[in-house]
Amino acid sequence: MSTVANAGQLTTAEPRRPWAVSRSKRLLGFGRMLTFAVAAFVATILTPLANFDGWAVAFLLINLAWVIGIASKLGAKERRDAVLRVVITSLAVLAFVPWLSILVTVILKGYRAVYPGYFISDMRTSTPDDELNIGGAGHAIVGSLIMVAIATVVTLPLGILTGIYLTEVRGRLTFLVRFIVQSMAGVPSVVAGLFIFATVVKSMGQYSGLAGGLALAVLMLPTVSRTAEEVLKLVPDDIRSAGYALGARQWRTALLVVLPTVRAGLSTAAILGVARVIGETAPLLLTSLNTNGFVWNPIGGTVASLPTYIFAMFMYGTEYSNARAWTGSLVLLALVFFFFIIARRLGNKSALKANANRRK
Amino acid sequence: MTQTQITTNQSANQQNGETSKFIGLETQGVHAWFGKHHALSNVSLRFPERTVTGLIGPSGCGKSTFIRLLNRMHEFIPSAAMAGSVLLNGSDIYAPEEDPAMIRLKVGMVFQKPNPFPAMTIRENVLAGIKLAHLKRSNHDEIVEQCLTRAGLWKEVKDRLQASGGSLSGGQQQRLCIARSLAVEPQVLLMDEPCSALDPGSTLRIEETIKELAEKITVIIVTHNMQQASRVSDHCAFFLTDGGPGYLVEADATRKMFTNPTDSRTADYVQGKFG
Amino acid sequence: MTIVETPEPRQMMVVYSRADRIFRRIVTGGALTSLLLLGFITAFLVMRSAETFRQFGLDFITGSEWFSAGEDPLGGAVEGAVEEVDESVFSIGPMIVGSLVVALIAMLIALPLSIGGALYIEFYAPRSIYRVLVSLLDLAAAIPSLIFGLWGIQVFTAIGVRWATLLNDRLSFIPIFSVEFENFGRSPFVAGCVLAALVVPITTSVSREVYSRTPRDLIDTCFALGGSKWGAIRSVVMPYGKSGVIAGAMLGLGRALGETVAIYLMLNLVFRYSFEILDSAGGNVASMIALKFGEATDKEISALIASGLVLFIITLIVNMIASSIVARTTPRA
Amino acid sequence: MNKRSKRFVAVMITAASVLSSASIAKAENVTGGGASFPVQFLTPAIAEFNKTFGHNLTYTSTGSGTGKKNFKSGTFKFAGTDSAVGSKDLPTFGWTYIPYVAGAIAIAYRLDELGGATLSLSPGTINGIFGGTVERWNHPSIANDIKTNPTWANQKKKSDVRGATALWENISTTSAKVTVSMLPATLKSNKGKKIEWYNDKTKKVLKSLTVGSKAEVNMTSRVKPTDTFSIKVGGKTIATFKQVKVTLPDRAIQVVYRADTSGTTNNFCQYMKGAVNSDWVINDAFQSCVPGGVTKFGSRFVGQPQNNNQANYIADTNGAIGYAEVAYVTDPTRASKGIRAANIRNAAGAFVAPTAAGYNSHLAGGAQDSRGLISFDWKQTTNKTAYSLGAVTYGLCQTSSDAKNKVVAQFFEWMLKDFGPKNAEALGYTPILGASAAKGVDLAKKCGAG
Repeated sequence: MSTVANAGQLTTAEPRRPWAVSRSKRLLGFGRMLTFAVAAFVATILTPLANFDGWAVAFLLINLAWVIGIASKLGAKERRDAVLRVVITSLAVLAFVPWLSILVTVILKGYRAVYPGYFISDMRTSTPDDELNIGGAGHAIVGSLIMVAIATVVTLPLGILTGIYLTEVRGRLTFLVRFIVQSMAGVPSVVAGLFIFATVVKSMGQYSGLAGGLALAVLMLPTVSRTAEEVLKLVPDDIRSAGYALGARQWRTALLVVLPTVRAGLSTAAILGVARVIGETAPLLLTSLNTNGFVWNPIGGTVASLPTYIFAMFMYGTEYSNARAWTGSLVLLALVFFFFIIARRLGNKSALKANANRRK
Repeated sequence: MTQTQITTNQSANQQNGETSKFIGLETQGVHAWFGKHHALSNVSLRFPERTVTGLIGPSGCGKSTFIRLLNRMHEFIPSAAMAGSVLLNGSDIYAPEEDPAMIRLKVGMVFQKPNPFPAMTIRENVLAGIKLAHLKRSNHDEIVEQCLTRAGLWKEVKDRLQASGGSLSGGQQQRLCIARSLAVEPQVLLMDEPCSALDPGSTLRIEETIKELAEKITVIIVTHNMQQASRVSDHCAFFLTDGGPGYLVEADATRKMFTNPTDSRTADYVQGKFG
Repeated sequence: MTIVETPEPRQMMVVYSRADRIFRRIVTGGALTSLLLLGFITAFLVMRSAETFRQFGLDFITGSEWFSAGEDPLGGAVEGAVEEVDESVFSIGPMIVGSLVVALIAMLIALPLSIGGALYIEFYAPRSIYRVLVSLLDLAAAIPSLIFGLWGIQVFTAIGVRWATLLNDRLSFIPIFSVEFENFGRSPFVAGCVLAALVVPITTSVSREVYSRTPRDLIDTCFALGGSKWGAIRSVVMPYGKSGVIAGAMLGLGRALGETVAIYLMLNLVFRYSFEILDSAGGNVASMIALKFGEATDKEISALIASGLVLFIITLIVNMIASSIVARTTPRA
Repeated sequence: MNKRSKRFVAVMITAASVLSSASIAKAENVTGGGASFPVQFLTPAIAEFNKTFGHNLTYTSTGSGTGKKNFKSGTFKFAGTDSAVGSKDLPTFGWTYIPYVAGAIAIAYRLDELGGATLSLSPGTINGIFGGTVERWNHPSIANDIKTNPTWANQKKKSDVRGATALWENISTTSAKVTVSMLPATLKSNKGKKIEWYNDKTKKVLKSLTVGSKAEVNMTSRVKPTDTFSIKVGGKTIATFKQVKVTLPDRAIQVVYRADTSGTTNNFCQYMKGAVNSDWVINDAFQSCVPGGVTKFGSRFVGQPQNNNQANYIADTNGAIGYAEVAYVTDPTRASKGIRAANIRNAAGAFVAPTAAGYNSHLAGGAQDSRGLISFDWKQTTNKTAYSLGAVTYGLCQTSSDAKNKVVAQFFEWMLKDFGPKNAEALGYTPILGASAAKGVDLAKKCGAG
């Protein structure tokens, strides 16, 4: 048959993307957006809308108006699709704007007081109002890390044990434990602070890094337990069965097969917990307070931390102290991001990834 | 229904290691339940030593349930129950004093989907059973080579024993799982549709491996595939269900089952008239 | 065919060896620690607030006055100043209502944004930036609330006041948009906006997660039947993800109710029931605790802990609802 | 050890040696905290003290109440408080008060329509504003205060002589006092030059002085409301004063109070009760100290947590008024936004600005008991220079013999003798001087004395 013969001759086919948007169409779209942007700018001058937020609203409204306008040429289905597209895109932009604004603000306001000494010096002999190249937040960074380390050391074993309980042991209290762990995620941070203040601080007779770390642990435990459970749940039952079928006891299977499989995932759990609590302020104001100098001893009295440092700098209320507060925020945010990126990379490396995907 | 027996023509043979003498594996009037659901009814079977027994039958007839009863994997399903007895070397593995971990050490299992331990290397995977069951072995290198060779994988992986078990192809992974089961020197190896997730090429390799294994140990394999059953097994047992619990229709030498079965349903099934 | 008597099933219990039993006991102990911890926290809150509840009873929750009589202030600089009759009154009605009002405002703003954001990321965003958006979203969820507070007071208030003014200009005929005094800076509305910014990443993250689990073949089926994106989203994605979105919203609500620092910086606390959301008068339990703690007398501390207990119970209820929704609707694998 | 880990170890060793050299042997870590009122004085004081003596003192502003409780429990080695220790917080060990610094509390406001002119308020008007009965800026009582104390405003934007400033005070409707103050460097470079009070209309020099070693000099003269006056140093004008006609706008008054409980509020309420209207209640919470409470005023009264937010809010809001420690009001950033501190009429009938001198004059009229506590006398009917609104803040220290307590003793003594007199005023506070200071030093010496 001739058609078959022709098909056979097509040995060098050009790859084509018939569904791709053409260059001219893209340019047209870009030009349209530019026009709308200018129109929105004009609108901010002529109407009560003002500033960037006003401009954004005007821009979105114009977009919407245009879509509804051209939509009259389309069928009902296309019209709905087009309007939905603009509405959803607008909502998404609005959802992302505050957080981008925060990022920009923290960087713009925070870079002022950054200098190498900021990370290694303390405020023992300098005031928040000194020139920005004097003093630093080294003590606060160290304090935060110490307290977070304490929280991790306390939480990680408990969280992992809880995770193992919920997935491997599955005792009679499984439902209750899961429920309580989820409920604990809702303990307001100030309440956790009050609790540790009344128990640990009162009984030790002093504020301390340990107390701060324990307050953070209360807040971190639910995150770690839940993530640990989620991660352990991802381990296919085959793997456990294989362990048992080799004549292994449950504890050896859990410790030697299941846990190593999710090592990366558990590290992620811990890091997510750390990222969650490293910025907590309210509980630390009640448990570890603040100090001007480096404190390495977690039971030796008040300890500075980044959040309390930021808070104190902000409350000091001068131009320079405010700049220091923002720089502290920048460092804090950088730390959170750092932990997050580590968690991400570990998560990606996770041996379970393949299994998890296969399941989908 | 008459009780079917497969009689062994070989005497119990000596096994290596500290495990007790292998006399044989047989079930007597075994039933299985999942909660209220009666899944398997009254199966009595004796497995000849150093042979391959294929368990065949349509889906849902209780083959997998049955095979999991043989090394006490059945009990991991909550609400599971059973009746009857499974005799390993003459003693009931469900007797209260029996330690399931010890049973499983003697009766190994290979699963439907290859499941090497993802966090371990190929070498560690092979040695996993020894580590997990806390066995004392000093000749690790030897065991690795021997088991991988028996599983037909040694040539392919000998240069990358430190690679992750997950880096192998599906067929290789399944052979790795077989090697892993062999390392603890089981007397019986259960295989629950070991090739159903594999391509035809890999399936062929595994089947060769199974045949070689049967020279030393007893293999029981569940399979959906008639050709596979006829290719690898020495004996066959045919299971069926009429909507109620699964039961054993007949068991005999494979050749007889495929050429001249006693029961007409067996004939229909092996000829592909239903299933 | 001989009928075989079916024997009685032999119930099977997984028998554990001694080592396994020890292992299970250790693990159970670890898990029970969380239970105990929560128990301790609750017991502590109940014990320390008993004095307050004994004295004020239900009035503590419904009343709207907070007066702490100080302990002989410096005015009388005489040795051994005279103890006066303690006239302290503690009650937090407006703070509870205020917490709910601000949290509701936050959720009303956050919910559409979250759903929009989640749908955009899952179904509209170019694949090339999908991963970036997901990472950004997760990062946003981890920004400490202190930074939201700083941003709120130094950046957002100006914008929020403009919006509030606009709303008040156009909509003051609706009671909740009317104000007694044209002063919008520390109103529940502005604070609610900042709280919304704080909650959006959390709820978006949860919603996106649920949407991403919508079975792909269902969506494809929808397209294959000639459905539009709108149709696919409306008839497959939204119903499938509804419970997840609700659960995410509840989680966000719990977070919004318990938020301390951001509200501490953003809201004017007034002990009066007020529903005029543009008026600079609102309430919030958590930030009230922080505001009053510094100079609190012993009796006042008991009252503050009682407030903590009330807040705890409220967030607990919200979280319970959230987790029961999640438990009921998690797609089974 | 690979190259990278070697470098890491090297960095750690360097860091460790830097840290250990910073903490000199015998350096004591001493933790204290409490009142937030003196923070802007204490923070630089502690930094300077740590620098000079090599110790590591820390003060955290937690509020006086928490400070006292923590002092009692021993959690804080020393504490700061703006109020006396209540019976429930009395420590069981030996301890003492130390008055170490005071500060005037300014009635701070921003009203752009005044064009930078300073408002003068009588106690009655203040009572009206903070008690909620005076609701708008053009209220007759405010207008009346201005009439009795005409507003003279400095017309010159910037002084021609760097570091020299002039302040105008009305003594009566026909006479005024001008205070010229100069920074040390300015004083040095202008030594021997003439300071002149020049009437621009009549072209006459009213008063003349020579720059000597005094940083602050006063001149008093009779003035006519219609004239314009220049203050010159060496012929260069540093300020031009003119009586301005103030038209009070019909603008709502926004009262800004401290939302958190605080000693500043407590002292403000003491002033209101003692000097203005006995209906006021002394309390740490403003809501509780206004007669009848502020709830009924809704959002017309706005609370702000902490001094700085309160001051920021006033600085950002035209028509706002509040009270705050002077340091937060005179801060250049806020001042440039238009926040001003009002003059307050004292018991002797004079309108006085919130300066260290004014508050010290008020304190001098009070009494000090054996514990060191200074009581206020609100009825100093002859003391024309007194500015009555402010707070004295006290240190609390343990008397038991202990190295840390001795450091605390050293710290307070040093502040009273050295740091306070030199720096308090520049930091916006009022140093404790004279007999009170001597008493303070005596008390400080008790710390750690055993």
